[in-house]
Amino acid sequence: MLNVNICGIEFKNPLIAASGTFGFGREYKELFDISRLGGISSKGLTLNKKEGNNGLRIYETSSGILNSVGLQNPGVDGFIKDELPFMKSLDTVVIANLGGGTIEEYIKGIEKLNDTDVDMVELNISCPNVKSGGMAFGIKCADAFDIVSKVRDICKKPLMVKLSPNAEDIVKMAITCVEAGADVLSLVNTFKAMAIDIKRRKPVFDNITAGLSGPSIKPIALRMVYEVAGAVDVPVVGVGGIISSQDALEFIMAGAAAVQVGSGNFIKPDICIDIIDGIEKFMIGENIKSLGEIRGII
Amino acid sequence: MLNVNICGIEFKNPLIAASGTFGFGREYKELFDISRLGGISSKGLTLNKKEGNNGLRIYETSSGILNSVGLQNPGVDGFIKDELPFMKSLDTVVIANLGGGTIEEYIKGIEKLNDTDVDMVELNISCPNVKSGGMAFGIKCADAFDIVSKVRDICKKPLMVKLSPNAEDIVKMAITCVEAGADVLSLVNTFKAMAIDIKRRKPVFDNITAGLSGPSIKPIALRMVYEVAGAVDVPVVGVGGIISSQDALEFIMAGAAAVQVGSGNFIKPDICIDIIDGIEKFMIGENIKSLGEIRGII
Amino acid sequence: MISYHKYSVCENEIVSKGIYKLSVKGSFEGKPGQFYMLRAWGTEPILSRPISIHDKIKDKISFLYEVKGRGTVQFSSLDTGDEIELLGPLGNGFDLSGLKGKVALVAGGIGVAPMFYTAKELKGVSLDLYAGFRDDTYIIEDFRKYVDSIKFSTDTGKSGHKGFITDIFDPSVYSSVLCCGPEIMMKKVVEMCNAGDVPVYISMEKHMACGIGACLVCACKTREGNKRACKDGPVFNGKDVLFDA
Amino acid sequence: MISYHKYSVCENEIVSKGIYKLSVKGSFEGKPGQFYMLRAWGTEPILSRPISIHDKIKDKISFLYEVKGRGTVQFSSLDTGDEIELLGPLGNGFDLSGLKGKVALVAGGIGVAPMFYTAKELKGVSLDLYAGFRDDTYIIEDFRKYVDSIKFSTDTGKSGHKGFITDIFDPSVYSSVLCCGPEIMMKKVVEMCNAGDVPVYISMEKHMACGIGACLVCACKTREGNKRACKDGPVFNGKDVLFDA
Ligand SMILES: Cc1cc2nc3c(=O)[nH]c(=O)nc-3n(C[C@H](O)[C@H](O)[C@H](O)COP(=O)(O)OP(=O)(O)OC[C@H]3O[C@@H](n4cnc5c(N)ncnc54)[C@H](O)[C@@H]3O)c2cc1C
Ligand SMILES: Cc1cc2nc3c(=O)[nH]c(=O)nc-3n(C[C@H](O)[C@H](O)[C@H](O)COP(=O)(O)OP(=O)(O)OC[C@H]3O[C@@H](n4cnc5c(N)ncnc54)[C@H](O)[C@@H]3O)c2cc1C
Ligand SMILES: Cc1cc2nc3c(=O)[nH]c(=O)nc-3n(C[C@H](O)[C@H](O)[C@H](O)COP(=O)(O)O)c2cc1C
Ligand SMILES: Cc1cc2nc3c(=O)[nH]c(=O)nc-3n(C[C@H](O)[C@H](O)[C@H](O)COP(=O)(O)O)c2cc1C
Ligand code: FES
Ligand code: FES
Repeated sequence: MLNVNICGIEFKNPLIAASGTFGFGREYKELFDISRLGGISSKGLTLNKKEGNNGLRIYETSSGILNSVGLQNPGVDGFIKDELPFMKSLDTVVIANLGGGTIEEYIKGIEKLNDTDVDMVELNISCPNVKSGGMAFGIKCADAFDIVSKVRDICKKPLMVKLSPNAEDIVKMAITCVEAGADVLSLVNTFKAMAIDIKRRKPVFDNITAGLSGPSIKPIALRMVYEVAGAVDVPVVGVGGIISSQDALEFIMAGAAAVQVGSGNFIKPDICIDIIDGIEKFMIGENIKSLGEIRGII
Repeated sequence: MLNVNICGIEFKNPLIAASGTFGFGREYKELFDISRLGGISSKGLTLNKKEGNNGLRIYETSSGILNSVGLQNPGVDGFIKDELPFMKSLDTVVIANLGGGTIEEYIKGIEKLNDTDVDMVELNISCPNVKSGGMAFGIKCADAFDIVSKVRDICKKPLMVKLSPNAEDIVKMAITCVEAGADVLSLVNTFKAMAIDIKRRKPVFDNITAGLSGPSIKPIALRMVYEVAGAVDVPVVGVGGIISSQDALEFIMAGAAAVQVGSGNFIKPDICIDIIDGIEKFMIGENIKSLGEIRGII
Repeated sequence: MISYHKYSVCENEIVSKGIYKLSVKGSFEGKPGQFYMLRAWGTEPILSRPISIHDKIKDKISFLYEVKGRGTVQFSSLDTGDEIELLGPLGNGFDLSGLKGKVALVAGGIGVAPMFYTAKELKGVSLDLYAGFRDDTYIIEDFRKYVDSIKFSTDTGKSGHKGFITDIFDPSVYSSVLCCGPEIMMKKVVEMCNAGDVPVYISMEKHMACGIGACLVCACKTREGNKRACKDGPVFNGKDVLFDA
Repeated sequence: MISYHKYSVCENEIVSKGIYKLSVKGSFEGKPGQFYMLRAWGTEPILSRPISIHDKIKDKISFLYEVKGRGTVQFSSLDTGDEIELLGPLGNGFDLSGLKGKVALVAGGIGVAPMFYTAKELKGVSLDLYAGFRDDTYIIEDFRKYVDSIKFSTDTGKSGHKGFITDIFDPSVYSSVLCCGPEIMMKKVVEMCNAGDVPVYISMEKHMACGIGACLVCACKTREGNKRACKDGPVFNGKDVLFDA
């Protein structure tokens, strides 16, 4: 009843743990049965191991959190060797989230992932493009087209492209990514935001800006998902501030095929289970047999 | 100590009541001495009287509110006749916030305001441009340049242009508006966002989307103000989620000459006074003699 | 004069399932049909909640409220001595000055809340209370000493007439009708009164933000254009209101 | 095994100005230097707060905390019977197994919290407590039966040595040092221990989100790269840590 099929891959339910908040699942497995999840998106990977950013990495705002982890990760090889076997031992869809600073890095990362049993690749195009002065790949359509089409050319896995809410025009960006070959879109990544420590008279983060996530961004993320789902023919995965079944259902009614939960995992480690159960309860109460009946219904 | 001068106009302090949340001040005057405010920006005016939107107009989100008032207002003539004399009787800077659906409407509105003793005009370019298919004037730089330069040509008042956070590139938009003749920039207006009533399976608002304001947007608004203040030479007025002196000081340290408080007025009708007092207390505690010492200090 | 202050709760008792009566000590202004914006939290949720004056005696004001969402849930958890912020009195209230002859108070559910203070203050007329409830009735016995008759209904038939209160209400015998309840019920009452040309005044519930008339989020459509429910209302002449439903 | 459950507070008492001791009934796991993520609110603030095990007896666990910001303010307002969520035990804790000879516990301010359970569990060694405070001292008398000596300081000179605890601490006489306190103080202690080649273990305080090792927001810089304070720590070998300050 809760299952969804996204480009041929069967998810037992529409709940996916969002990249960067769930590691590779290992730690959460000690707390609950993570095989109950529809899928897990890995911590954002880069071709080579990264140590991430210096200074404070997390800061709370009203109904939100700012993070500046800076893609600390073991690199694609480390992932394949040390994390993937564990993830594949679970009964859930395994998504490798990939970032990078240059197109070559992305390409090499994809080549390595091609030869694994990863179920799907999620391309994080919010990373600063080191060659174009640090502006993220996901801001301008032309940059996004370039990277997505090159990745698509060689990627043997279903390709989910994760959009940045900082894109100049989210709908055009979505259309562009689909034209470039994206099989699925996920949105949104974090909003560029900041906080200032007025006592120290300095930005809270060494990098000055950081990424905003959590319930505070939900109304904007929902609007973007609604607009994008109406503009493209590929499945759309909704992300941004989802912490309850009500939230998840709003995204589904806005047109999302599935949803991801990020910051919510920090509120309650097994919040995804509560959300899955809540969706099921709603469906029973409203006599809905399949999510298809309400997807995009508004 | 708290005073600021913005294009020749003296504000006794940097606190301005934001457009649309404070009416024309009349109602708040019954509750506290509104002449203690640095300024008041009027309810958004249009050339002709408007009845505004149908259906629900306000909805709460996590640390935010969505509104869909739709510029209900008495029209510029009604304002000049019935509201301006009252506002001018106060000892505070009077700002007329002007919107419109066509350039002609804006121009005619400005012509009428030119002949009054309004202190400053705030141009709201977040209004949907009826001639270009409903996309707001404030999304694309070319549209904004067009309207701001035409208004600048005839406007005899200091011109503050209020930017939309939905602009494709907020920094370019700011630079464009300054090039087009803006004397001051204020930002941000509300974020395009939405909510869904899952029981009714319908958007909460008749218009589907609505404008998000309140503490939830603060980290993004602050980032935008910081980026804009660093990119233009004109004064910048910070708006978005300010509900405490800590918030206001963050905007000032990010480079804002003054700040506006919108949704905060709903939390506590005299919240602006608390903020003014809080800033003063901070300055005394930190031995700051003038706001210039900390403006843009980060 | 509208005032905005912190008070401490002096009583907050459950009077029926999901219905509470909250009292605050102090000397308050306000006439029947006026309301206060209540707040018992910091910054979240952002908006205060509009609640009608249920009763007011020399040194105490009372509110009768139904637990609906997160605001009223928080009210229901208040204990004696806890802080509550009150902004008011707000709105126009019922104009009782011109009423004479036979007057009907027609209430649906929690719409009975403002009717109590109204009944108490309405003098020199003959007064009947009509009150419709879902299942349990509440506080109607308190009206005894202020009204000539009490008629009531329940949707479930638990007590009183089984069905809608409009089933047993005949406006034709009244010189004026005051009404508060769900919009759909008020619409019906207005239609009935209009048919018999009986003046009817209704209290409209619109979502509010400022509560004082500044923000225009509480627009009520009337024949004369949008009116502010918080300032021009909440009481409107039934003949003027254009119902959404 | 890490567990995540709701409990009810059995005690929450003030032990000194701004310092509270909160106890929860239940059978808990955890060794000295490990911590729990505590939460006593719904969804706002989003993050739970990491607090060390202060004491643990058969059917009860205690936390000693200082009121700092909005999370700890909320903890301080908890009454007996109120709900609290606990996720833990988390982190590595102090490795007490290899310790012998003379051991020093060096605490700065609220860093004394984990030291109590440490002192209690640390057997077969000769143990001295060094504790530095700002103005008032707290709970140090509780250590009497578990340590051989207690030395303490206050910045203000209100009691004990006036100045820093590091003024009166000489690592050279110890075979190991366990330390918890402000980063600047731990840095100093590590430098002193390194100079005398004395093994030193420190408990690092990093802001945390998941608390279990998944999100990488709690990175602690070490000679072997970034480590997760919540999982690989919070206790690190003082020689490995690269201090920010
Ligand atoms: C003038 C006036 C007088 C009222 N008098 C009473 C009274 O005496 N007793 C009583 O129980 N209720 C009264 N109400 C309704 C009461 O305001 C709502 O039930 C209450 O605001 C619901 O808040 P919540 O947080 O529990 O619900 P939620 O649904 O969580 O509220 C979400 C938002 O919607 C608003 N809202 C929801 N329902 C209503 C409603 N029916 N009317 C206005 N705003 C609403 C809330 O104020 C809040 O901003 C009155 C409403 C108005 C406008
Ligand atoms: C492993 C570990 C064990 C701890 N043990 C104790 C203890 O036993 N007793 C005690 O009083 N304190 C302890 N702390 C510090 C305690 O976690 C913070 O004082 C507390 O989180 C502050 O929360 P707040 O909401 O009151 O402050 P705020 O400043 O409002 O907190 C804002 C955010 O910053 C985080 N934060 C602020 N200060 C710290 C800090 N020093 N360390 C980590 N995160 C911080 C908060 O968790 C929250 O996410 C420990 C910290 C860690 C990492
Ligand atoms: C601590 C943290 C780390 C994150 N790391 C990544 C990442 O590595 N790759 C990525 O695509 N998104 C990352 N994100 C973004 C989330 O996957 C998600 O898109 C975003 O947080 C919005 O969802 P939420 O509001 O549910 O958290 C991270 C978010 C957080 C809070
Ligand atoms: C109910 C409401 C009505 C508003 N009306 C207007 C308006 O007429 N013109 C305008 O420029 N901005 C309007 N705004 C936007 C505010 O002036 C402000 O830019 C925005 O709310 C962000 O600030 P805040 O987070 O402090 O509310 C309105 C906001 C609200 C909440
Ligand atoms: S609630 Fe603001 S005008 Fe009525
Ligand atoms: S807090 Fe998440 S890894 Fe340490």
